[in-house]
Amino acid sequence: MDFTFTEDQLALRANVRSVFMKEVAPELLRELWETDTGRSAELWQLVTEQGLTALSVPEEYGGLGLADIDWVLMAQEVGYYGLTEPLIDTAWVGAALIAALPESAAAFKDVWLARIAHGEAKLAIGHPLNPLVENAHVADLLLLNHRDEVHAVPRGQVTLTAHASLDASRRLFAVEWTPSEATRLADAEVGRTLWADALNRSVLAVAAQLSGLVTRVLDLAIDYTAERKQFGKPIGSFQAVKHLLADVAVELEFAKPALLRAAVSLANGHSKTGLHVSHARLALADTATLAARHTMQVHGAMGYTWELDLQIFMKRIWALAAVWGDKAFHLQRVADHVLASDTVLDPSQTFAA
Amino acid sequence: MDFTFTEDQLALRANVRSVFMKEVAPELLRELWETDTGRSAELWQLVTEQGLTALSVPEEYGGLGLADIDWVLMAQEVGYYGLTEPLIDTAWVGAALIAALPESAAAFKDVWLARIAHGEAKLAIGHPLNPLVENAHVADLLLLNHRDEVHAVPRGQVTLTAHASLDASRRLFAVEWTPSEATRLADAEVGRTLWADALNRSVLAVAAQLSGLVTRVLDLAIDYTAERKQFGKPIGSFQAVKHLLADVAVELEFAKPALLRAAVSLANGHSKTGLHVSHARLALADTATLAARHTMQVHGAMGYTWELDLQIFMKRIWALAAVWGDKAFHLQRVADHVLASDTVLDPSQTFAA
Amino acid sequence: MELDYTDKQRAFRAEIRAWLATHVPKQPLPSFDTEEGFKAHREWERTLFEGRWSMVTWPTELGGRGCDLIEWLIFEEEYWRAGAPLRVNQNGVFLLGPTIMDYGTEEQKQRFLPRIAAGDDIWAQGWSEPNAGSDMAAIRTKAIRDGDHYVINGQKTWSTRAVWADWLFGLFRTDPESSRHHGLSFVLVPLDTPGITVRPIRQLNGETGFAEVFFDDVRVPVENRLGDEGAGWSVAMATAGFERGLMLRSPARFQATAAALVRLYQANRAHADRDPAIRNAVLDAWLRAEAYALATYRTASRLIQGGEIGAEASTNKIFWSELDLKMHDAAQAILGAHGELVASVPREGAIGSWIDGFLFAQAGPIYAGTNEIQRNIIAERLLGMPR
Amino acid sequence: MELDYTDKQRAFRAEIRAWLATHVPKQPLPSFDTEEGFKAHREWERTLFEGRWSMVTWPTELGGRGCDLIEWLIFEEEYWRAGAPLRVNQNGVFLLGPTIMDYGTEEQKQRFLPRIAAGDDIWAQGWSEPNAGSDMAAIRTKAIRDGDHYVINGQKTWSTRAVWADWLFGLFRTDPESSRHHGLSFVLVPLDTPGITVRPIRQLNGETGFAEVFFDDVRVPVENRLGDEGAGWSVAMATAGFERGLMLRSPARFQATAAALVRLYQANRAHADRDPAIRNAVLDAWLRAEAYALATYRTASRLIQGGEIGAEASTNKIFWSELDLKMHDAAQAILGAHGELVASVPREGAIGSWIDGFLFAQAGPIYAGTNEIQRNIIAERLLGMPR
Repeated sequence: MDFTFTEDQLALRANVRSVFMKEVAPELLRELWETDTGRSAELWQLVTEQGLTALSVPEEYGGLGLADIDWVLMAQEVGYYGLTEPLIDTAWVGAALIAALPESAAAFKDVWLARIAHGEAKLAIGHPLNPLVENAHVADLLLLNHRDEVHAVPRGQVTLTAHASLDASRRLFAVEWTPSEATRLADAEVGRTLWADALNRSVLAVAAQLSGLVTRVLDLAIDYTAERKQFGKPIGSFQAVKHLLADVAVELEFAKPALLRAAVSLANGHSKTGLHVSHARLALADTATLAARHTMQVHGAMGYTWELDLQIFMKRIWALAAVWGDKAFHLQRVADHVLASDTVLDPSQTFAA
Repeated sequence: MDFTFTEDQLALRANVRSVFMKEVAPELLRELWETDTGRSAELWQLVTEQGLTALSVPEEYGGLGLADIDWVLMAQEVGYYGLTEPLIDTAWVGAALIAALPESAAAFKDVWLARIAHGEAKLAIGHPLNPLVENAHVADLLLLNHRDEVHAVPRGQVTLTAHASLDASRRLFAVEWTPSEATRLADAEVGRTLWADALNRSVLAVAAQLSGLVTRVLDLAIDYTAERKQFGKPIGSFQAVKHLLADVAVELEFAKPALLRAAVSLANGHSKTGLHVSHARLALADTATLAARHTMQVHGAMGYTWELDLQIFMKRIWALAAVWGDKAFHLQRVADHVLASDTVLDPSQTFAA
Repeated sequence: MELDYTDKQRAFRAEIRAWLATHVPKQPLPSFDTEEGFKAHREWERTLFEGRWSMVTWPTELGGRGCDLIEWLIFEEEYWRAGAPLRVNQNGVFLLGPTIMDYGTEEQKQRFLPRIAAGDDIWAQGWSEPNAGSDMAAIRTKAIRDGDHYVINGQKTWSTRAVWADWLFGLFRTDPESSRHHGLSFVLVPLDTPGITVRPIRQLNGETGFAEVFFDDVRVPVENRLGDEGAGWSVAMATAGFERGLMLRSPARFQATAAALVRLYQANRAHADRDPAIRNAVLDAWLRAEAYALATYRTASRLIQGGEIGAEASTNKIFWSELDLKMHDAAQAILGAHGELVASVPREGAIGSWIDGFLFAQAGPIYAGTNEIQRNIIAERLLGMPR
Repeated sequence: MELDYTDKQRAFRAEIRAWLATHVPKQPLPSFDTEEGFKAHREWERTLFEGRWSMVTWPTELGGRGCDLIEWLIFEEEYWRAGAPLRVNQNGVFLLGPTIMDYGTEEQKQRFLPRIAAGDDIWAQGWSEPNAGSDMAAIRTKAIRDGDHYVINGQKTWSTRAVWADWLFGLFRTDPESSRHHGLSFVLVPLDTPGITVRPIRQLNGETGFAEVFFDDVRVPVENRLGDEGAGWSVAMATAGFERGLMLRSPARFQATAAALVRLYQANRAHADRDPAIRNAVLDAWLRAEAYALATYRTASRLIQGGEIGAEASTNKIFWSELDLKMHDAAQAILGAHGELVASVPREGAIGSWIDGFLFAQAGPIYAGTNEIQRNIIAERLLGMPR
């Protein structure tokens, strides 16, 4: 029983953090808002060079074979810095889904896992829980759910219609396509398991990004309230301002361990993975919406401006709050466990399968 | 359109307030906790002398014939001072129920309305919404609901089993009795209307008492936080303490007008009386539970003691929070209106029938 | 206590309802934070004025109807019921106009009021400064007397409407030696005066409802001062006072949103009821909008009876701003994964402008005095707690 | 990151589970705030000690098992799962004992620890004073040196267990010229010393879990001082420190309540689901109890790895106290009109002790440092905001 990270894991995070801090600046995010694709070849090059595209590709395909827990650390940084590239869908969720494909797809795996590892392919993922597909416009390949089957479709074979999100970094598309024998990689029976796994992984990724986003808006608010003066002193010294941010810090403190447990459960195929992932997702969505509100409040009118970077991260929080399943969906997964007649509920069950 | 009280109404309230302030002291309430009946002949005498027992008895029966809106003022004072006597059930709800009985009960009305007006009778009211009957042990007469029929049963003909409430002022009883022709005053068809009215009036009375209770706990908290010093200044000067009480004041400010509208609607037989009464009840129960929590919080550990009078009024708040219908019951009445397909919802409907 | 309308009030309601039915634009106007939209809204103000509906509480000689506050509330209910355009003229009609009536000279009244009424002059606010937000008495922008002019130097910010408006009213420090709320004067400034630079402030939604206004040796005639020199604070307090605050945030707006929320819920009930708490949130929002209306009628009654203004401005501010957040949170919960899609996407037309409203609602607890400041005021003035 | 138990930990769980199954009293003991209940709980402490379960984290030579914090959490889970009695001995076992191990002389260790372990001495806390509550450094009760004794004069309050306890530990001002957290010493006082008057404080529920303790020329030998003279504040901070705070409020207690809440909901679902928000409240409470457990395991891991104690004591305090309120609010909502009925009424047996728990939960945000103070600490120490 050990809830701590290894030194290797922390070193990897420190490295990515220092690169993102330099290269994924708010000014760049704003510039990308104004571009057609909203995506940057330079940033993709950067994450490739950092080895992030190879992170969870199995070693036999040229990757590093790291697990979901390492990705949680990365996704927190993606959230904190607001990285725009389709790294998570490609190199974590997509790579894991492809790696888990049945033997019949061996040739497909060979090709695409290697491409992913080398940063030569971007993926987009379409699932009925999301009405639209993010990043479909820059994806080389779309992994699509058709009645639980797994299909892989090159972008050239789909028709896209763009839809604007309140977060200008998110590029969303309605996707029209035709399922066929040629595109199908797994039938519904196999697909159900694969998609359940991809769903949990995507939800975990959202929760991890939200965790990073909460830290980001807190950091912005702490800095602002230390500098901004009213009535002759920094507004951060007023009790009401302190308590608004302390409330966020408390919630985050108790959401993060749920995130870590969810990652470990997912990596280990724990029988309660769905419950644990939904727990993390619910806790972090609540924490993040509270964080957006409270950090905006302590910024006063400045928080409502386009100029302040706070808006970049608040909008991401609001957008992610209902991605990959809304509150109702995840709460139902919790209810299905907690209220089931055969569930054992007592204090000894926290880590029990 | 006028939301203000007449000078007569305000004068009546001022008078009752000054009497209660002197005669219904917290020390007396504590003494009564320790007595068998929990009730005081002297207090009953007092409210009779003040004319309160005659307040809404029709003039032809020797009463003052005042309306529900006057009673709201009185019930707020009952709540504020924590009056223990069965005044409301006797002289407001009970008297109104009896006054509305059909002609067939004329003789009964003659006798009992006069007794009520003269303070010679106490009533208790039994309704399926409440599992127990308050004050049954001191009531001369019990008005009981039996499948929507109205029955009047002298105390001698019922069997009582006492149950303790967390509020030692409240004396609650399971009542065993046998309905008969002799006890029935109205059949189910007539009774349904009478009981609907009695229900709304009782709910309104609860809401009005809660309004008074909120003011009481706020007053106690304001006094305490002005006197109590920590870190060299009154704790009432700390922003966190101020905001806890300001939150309560805001909620009360917007609950009170709903209370007044409900009283007017009830008095006028407005078609939306049930909606308006439930609105007042929901708003004041929420306000009161918030008030209990926040006023206790600003009292610090003192708020948790038996010694401080705060407990008297907090416990009354908690006890009243589910009397005469819980939140689910009242919210359903709101839903029945708001979500009905033929309800017109637009800003011009606030006072529309 | 009489909670019913008089026949006169009913007739008034019928009249405005009939007028609105034939005059409200069929298509919503573009946002008045754009040049085109500002023009369209100014036109609408002129249409209102022609019908004598632009400021019903103003005296008849100024083109108003001399309405009391109850009639004003009725007007607002019908206005919001009809989905009529937002009031680009509100600074002039609700804030400056009544202030001029109370503090202006006869000449000032003649000069300014008719043009406000007609929508000929649209006014911007000039209260806040970069270091005078919640702490408004920290104002530093100077208006120094030079003969029969004031020379203004400094900067205002969060100036609503200033991007396209004609005039600005605000507080300036006319006594450079003074501090806090002493030595301030209330001055009216044409925004086309040389030396003024208006820099729009983009908001969360990308539009520019506010601006920074920079003053560089801006000369304004002394007769543009409202009230006595050095007495600006009390004039401003009157402007910001409750009665006008009530008019700016009339309950009808929130009741209209609450009704729209109920409709949104009903249209999506199968989906929304998967989270059983949503029904409660919708009902609670509706009840709160109703409570806000009741409280406003109650205050209006008190004022008509000659009552004094209390801390209602502060309790109102907290209540409506939190209600607005609650309503939009509930809408987002109902919309779920569709909540992030902006209304400008044609296919999402059914979603309406909930996301715009959601973004706008975020500002509620902040502007016009943050809710923290309002809670301080309530604690100190309404509850009498120590400062 | 390895979130599974070792075989040794599993074996430990099995051992304590088996022992509890045969030893936990079949009938709940009377409240330890009564004389009879206090005696019964002291007996239970002796039973625990005989099984070497009274303080599993203590060294084996003192009758403990040298357990680490993970094993401690396992012990607590089983303890609460079994519905074993509350720990009347907790001040001694969790607070004073470890403090003596760190700060006591060899003689003090010999003298006090075995008697704590065995439940022979039950300890009361003596921190707060009437004017030193949230502001503990305002302590005024004096302990003035007189030869080889301290002479204590003053008053302590909110002294837990003091009504029936044998000893009291607390902070006293040994330097009468000092102020704030200087000049204080940590002194151990037998409660039967002449000059001590203990006055029980009745709580909301009518019971007396606290007391005021009055000191009138109470003479205590100097060797009863723990740590150096004048260094009492840092000794007390260690006592109040996180690791022991964690032990006082182990997650298992809240998980047990959450599980009971789920059962209460399931047993009353037809009734409870009339308010659709109740299901969400129950699930949220359950998730939060789970989160509290996870956070505690995480902190325990950090500490075992040599990590430093952070602001967890404050975040924990806020989280568990608000969770406890939420859980009891949800229970009251489920119970509806039956919620006010006290558990002592036999017919209401099915309701259990929810109303008792509800009353007790009210104290959570207040004692051991109000949540307002905790939020200040979090803002200043965890977030680095200005004081």
